Amino acid sequence: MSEFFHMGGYGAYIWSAMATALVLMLLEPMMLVVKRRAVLKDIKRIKRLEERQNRKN
Amino acid sequence: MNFYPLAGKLIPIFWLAAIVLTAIGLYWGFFKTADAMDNGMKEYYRIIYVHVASAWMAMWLYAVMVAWAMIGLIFNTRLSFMMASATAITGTIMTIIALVTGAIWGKTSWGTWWDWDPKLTTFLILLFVYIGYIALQSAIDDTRRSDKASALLALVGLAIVPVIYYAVNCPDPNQCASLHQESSLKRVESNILIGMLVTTLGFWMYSFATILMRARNIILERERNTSWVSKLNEVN
Amino acid sequence: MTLEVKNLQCIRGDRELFTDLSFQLEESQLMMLEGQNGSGKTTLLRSLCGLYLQDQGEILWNGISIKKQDEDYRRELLYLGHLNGIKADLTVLENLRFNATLAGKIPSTDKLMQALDTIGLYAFEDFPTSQLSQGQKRRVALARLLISKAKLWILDEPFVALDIAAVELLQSIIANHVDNGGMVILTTHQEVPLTSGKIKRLSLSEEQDNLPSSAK
Amino acid sequence: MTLEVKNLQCIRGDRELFTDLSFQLEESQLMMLEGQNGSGKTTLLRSLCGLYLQDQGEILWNGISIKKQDEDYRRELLYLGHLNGIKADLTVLENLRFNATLAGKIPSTDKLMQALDTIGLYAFEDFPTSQLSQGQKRRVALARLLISKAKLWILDEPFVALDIAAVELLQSIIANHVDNGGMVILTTHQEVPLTSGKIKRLSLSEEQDNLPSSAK
Amino acid sequence: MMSAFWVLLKRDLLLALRRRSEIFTVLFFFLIVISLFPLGVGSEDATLKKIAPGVVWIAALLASTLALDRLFANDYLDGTLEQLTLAPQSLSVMVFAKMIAHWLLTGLPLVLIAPLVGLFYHLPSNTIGVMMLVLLLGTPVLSMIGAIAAALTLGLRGGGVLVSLLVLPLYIPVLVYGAGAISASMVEGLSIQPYLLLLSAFMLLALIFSPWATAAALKISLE
Amino acid sequence: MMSAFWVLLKRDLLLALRRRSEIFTVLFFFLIVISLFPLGVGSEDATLKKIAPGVVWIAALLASTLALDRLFANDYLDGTLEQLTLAPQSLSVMVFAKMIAHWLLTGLPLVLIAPLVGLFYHLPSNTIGVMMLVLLLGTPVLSMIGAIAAALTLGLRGGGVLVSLLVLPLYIPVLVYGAGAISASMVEGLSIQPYLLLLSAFMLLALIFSPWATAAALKISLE
Ligand code: HEM
Ligand SMILES: Nc1ncnc2c1ncn2[C@@H]1O[C@H](COP(=O)(O)OP(=O)(O)OP(=O)(O)O)[C@@H](O)[C@H]1O
Ligand SMILES: Nc1ncnc2c1ncn2[C@@H]1O[C@H](COP(=O)(O)OP(=O)(O)OP(=O)(O)O)[C@@H](O)[C@H]1O
Ligand SMILES: [Mg+2]
Ligand SMILES: [Mg+2]
Repeated sequence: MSEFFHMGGYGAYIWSAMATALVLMLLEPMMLVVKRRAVLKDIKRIKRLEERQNRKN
Repeated sequence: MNFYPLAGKLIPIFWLAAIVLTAIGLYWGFFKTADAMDNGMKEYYRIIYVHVASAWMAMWLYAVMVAWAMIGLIFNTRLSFMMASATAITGTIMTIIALVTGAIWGKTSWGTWWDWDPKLTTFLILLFVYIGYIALQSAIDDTRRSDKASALLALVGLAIVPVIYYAVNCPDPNQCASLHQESSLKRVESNILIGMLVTTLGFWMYSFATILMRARNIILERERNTSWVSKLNEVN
Repeated sequence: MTLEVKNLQCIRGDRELFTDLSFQLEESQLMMLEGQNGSGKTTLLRSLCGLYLQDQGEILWNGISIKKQDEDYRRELLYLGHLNGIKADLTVLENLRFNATLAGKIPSTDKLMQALDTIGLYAFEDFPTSQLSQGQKRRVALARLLISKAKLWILDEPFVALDIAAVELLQSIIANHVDNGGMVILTTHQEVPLTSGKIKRLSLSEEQDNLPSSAK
Repeated sequence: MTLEVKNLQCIRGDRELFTDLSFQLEESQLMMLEGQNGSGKTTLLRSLCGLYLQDQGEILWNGISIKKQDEDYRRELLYLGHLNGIKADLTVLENLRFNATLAGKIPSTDKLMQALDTIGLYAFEDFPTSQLSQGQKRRVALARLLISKAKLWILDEPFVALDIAAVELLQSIIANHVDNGGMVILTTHQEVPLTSGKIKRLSLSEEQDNLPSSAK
Repeated sequence: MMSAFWVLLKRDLLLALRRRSEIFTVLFFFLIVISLFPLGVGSEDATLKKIAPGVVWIAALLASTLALDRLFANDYLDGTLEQLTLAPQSLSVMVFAKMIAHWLLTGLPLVLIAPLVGLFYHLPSNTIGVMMLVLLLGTPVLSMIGAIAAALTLGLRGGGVLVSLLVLPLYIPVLVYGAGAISASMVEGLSIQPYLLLLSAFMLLALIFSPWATAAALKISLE
Repeated sequence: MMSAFWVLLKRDLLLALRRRSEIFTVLFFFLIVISLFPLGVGSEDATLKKIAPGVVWIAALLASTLALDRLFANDYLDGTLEQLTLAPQSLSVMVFAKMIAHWLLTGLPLVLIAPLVGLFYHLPSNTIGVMMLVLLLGTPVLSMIGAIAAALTLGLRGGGVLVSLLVLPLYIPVLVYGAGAISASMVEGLSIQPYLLLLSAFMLLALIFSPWATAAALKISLE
């Protein structure tokens, strides 16, 4: 097993390349989800405001 | 706006496909291939699976982005502009992955992180073009203007990027007639090729998924005051 | 000649400035556009010039959309906005000559000097406009009215920075233009008696409140 | 506190704008500066601020020349010129806070918001000023008056671009300041009834004609 | 139509002459860039000759970028740009006049000062000739591509840097073949004709497309 | 007094960094400038090492000059500059705040990106260290001298030529010793200490004189 990760001495390079790809490709969707939550929250806020406005009128 | 719910249904499917395909591709690449290539490369050639997949995606997504921008300019459809800007960021990330994994590869096989060879230079420039597009778009507040301005920039890029590619690959026109870049794909063993192609397919699916997610975010953000958004399930 | 506006709608940011705005302007008519600060007067005037693309609706000049005939329409149009549109490093005369030539006619220096004289800039023709006072700069911009052959004048707060004499002068220039079959659309927050032609009034602010929608 | 002007003379280019100009302003006094376009009102006001160095004469604040005490004098001074002095890229609130801090006090956000509310910019606080209309921009600049502690206000055509409601509001702000012992010098070409305090009038245009001397 | 072209060209030149400092800033920048390298690299003849083509072109690129800001920004701020778009003339023609003025003020001076570069870098005289020729062919392309970017970024904050970011990558073909031609002229037996042909082709393309694209960009930005 | 300093510094940074993306814009701008040279000059190892010192300093010069406009011109046009001079604070202090903001936005990013230059140009690691150090010492001087020039040319007609003729050559010593130090660090046995001393001396001089000179120049320009 450790031989597999060792990769004939190139393990550090190979796995850091894989890790770069993995990290970036996980980070991107994570940030998209965070962004989506923020937008939804803002929409809910606007809606709340509108509803209160309507009740007042 | 029936794009929004449709995209919402498609995203999980693309995610599933992306994970499965990438996993198969990498599994194949790591376990079904020899430890060294015919041309003497050692285990480190296995970087190729992410490297080539991301490099190809970077180029393809540029084409996709320009296509969306053009459709937007011609038919003045707002969705196309949104798709264009959603594509740009995924394309940039793919370009960065290609550059970083390429640099790591370079360190193992040439002993240097960076060299000014045409292919690498082209990619660096591609990154600059992507960044320019994104920078212009984020510098403009007014969405109408930023859509159109960045689409026009993409159009200008469409005219000039091929010229840049030509110039970087053939700086000496006296010898350009003999320019013939042989794809090294032909020399590659078929098992490696399978791993590469399947991973690339996985990356395609990943790109679809993230682009659709981003497009949905953009739509929500721009239409947050409309009634159809306030009727969505997500906000109730 | 007529200017016709049909169901115009303009949205800035997330605010709807006006919707379903329609009116018609004939020769020898003057229209006063009214509304409080931020009600969308400038936006409307710029839309009429084609500088801002409305979100919905149509603007027709002689029955044809202004988008389809832009050079013909622009030949009949004179727009004066919040900015004077003069170069600080050029002299008064150079500025006026440039503006006139751009509008399509190459006027004689005599005619230009006469216009400057009328507008109250006699003997200032060789001053760089950077050395003029605020009101004098505005006059340089207004001198274009005197040499223009355009039918439709669109003036956004033309009286700003002018002294009382100049305000009167400008009123008579406008009245004259209307009497000669011209059309004028203007905004102003100042009370000025414009007595000529058939004055139309269009008011923007009643239609809605003045808050950004996020605060509504 | 008094502002005293003695034998002031200003020459711009080859034109003498005014000579031997003297006046005095006490607390609770308002001075209207009158004169046609180009008569030198702005030049005089800028001289009073120390932005333009007069050719002759003296400007004294509490009996001491303003050149010799500039920071002390500037602490008592608020100048609003033809330019609004606001940054287009900052939001309304950021602009106001910056201007206030620069003047020496660090105000609370509540106070700033209240000032914006009074001046008619409620709910606009997060707009970049580039997205405001002409009159709204002017209001951002004027909001400084509401949080200022300066004694002497020098206002160069403050009513420009404001709608009728805002003109009235500004008048009451000025009247209030004068009533509370402040001093105001202002110019305007608009007719506005300023009813408070003891109004002084100073007219620049009678003193001479309005031509550059080369044409005399 | 032509009258608008000429009057605008004349006006832009006049404005620049009134404010000579701007022309000089560009020239000075160019000269500083040119003279910095011999100082760092040392004055070996071979090295100097080797880097001269690249350095000249990069200096030209950067100098041209430096002045892009001015192309439309001032007109935008004082309202003359909106008057231009409202004039009953084709906007592309007027934009073209402005491009030419920009080139006359930033490109042409560089062509004229090229012999000085030759002197600094010990270049043979035929190379100097080639250098002037390719600068003459290439710098207009820089002005024309630059105009598009300047129009797109009109009134945006971060102006200067943003424009450079957009425009410098697009300049690369001109840089590669412009510098290539000068290098080739120093090698016995290499023909520079293909370079010149390519540069002319770029110029032609730019001539056809850039006034149109710039006018479109201006309209988008003014909205 | 200090509050005006901080609030102005904060404002200028805020204006420049209105969005986070603008920091990246500056960094990528440097990257582009840095990668233009190998394209123009060729990418042999020896050549790259030789031009590296010149390249980083030119990038610094360009960035500093491109952003000079932002230093006072915008404030002048929208009237904030006249408000600054009327504030009950020392103008030199405020000017100094603006210089620091300018450096933070144009000089510092370059210092930070220097390691990447090392990577691209195959520089040894001690040279990278030296490069960062001299950039840290030299770029503030560029900002400070630039500020004087910017203040003097503000709204000036014609006369600006003289000013740029006077001020731009003042950049040259900084560039020469800055580039010299980097070159020296690549040569075995050469001490870079004299370079560093000179650069520090320039910085000290600039620190003492430039805020004062700039404030004086501003007052003249505003009259
Ligand atoms: C520092 C950056 C890079 C290094 C060191 C590097 C190195 C390599 C190497 C050694 C190979 C093996 C195949 C061969 O020998 O031809 C390879 C393949 C490949 N590289 Fe890169 N690369 C880098 C960046 C890039 C970039 C930016 C691209 C973008 C196009 C790219 C695209 C490819 C492709 C498509 C292959 C697959 C083989 C082919 O189709 O030619 N590489 N790379
Ligand atoms: N560039 C812009 N981006 C977004 N919104 C804008 C922009 N310019 C103006 N607005 C908004 O549009 C509204 C109308 O502005 P407009 O300039 O048309 O008003 P106006 O009626 O001319 O007011 P004023 O009397 O003050 O000149 C304003 O409330 C302003 O907030
Ligand atoms: N920078 C300058 N250089 C030379 N002369 C100037 C300069 N600025 C203004 N002047 C001249 O000084 C005179 C007075 O200008 P000033 O701006 O003080 O007039 P004003 O009374 O404020 O006029 P307005 O009512 O139009 O604002 C003008 O005639 C102008 O020609
Ligand atoms: Mg308006
Ligand atoms: Mg005035």
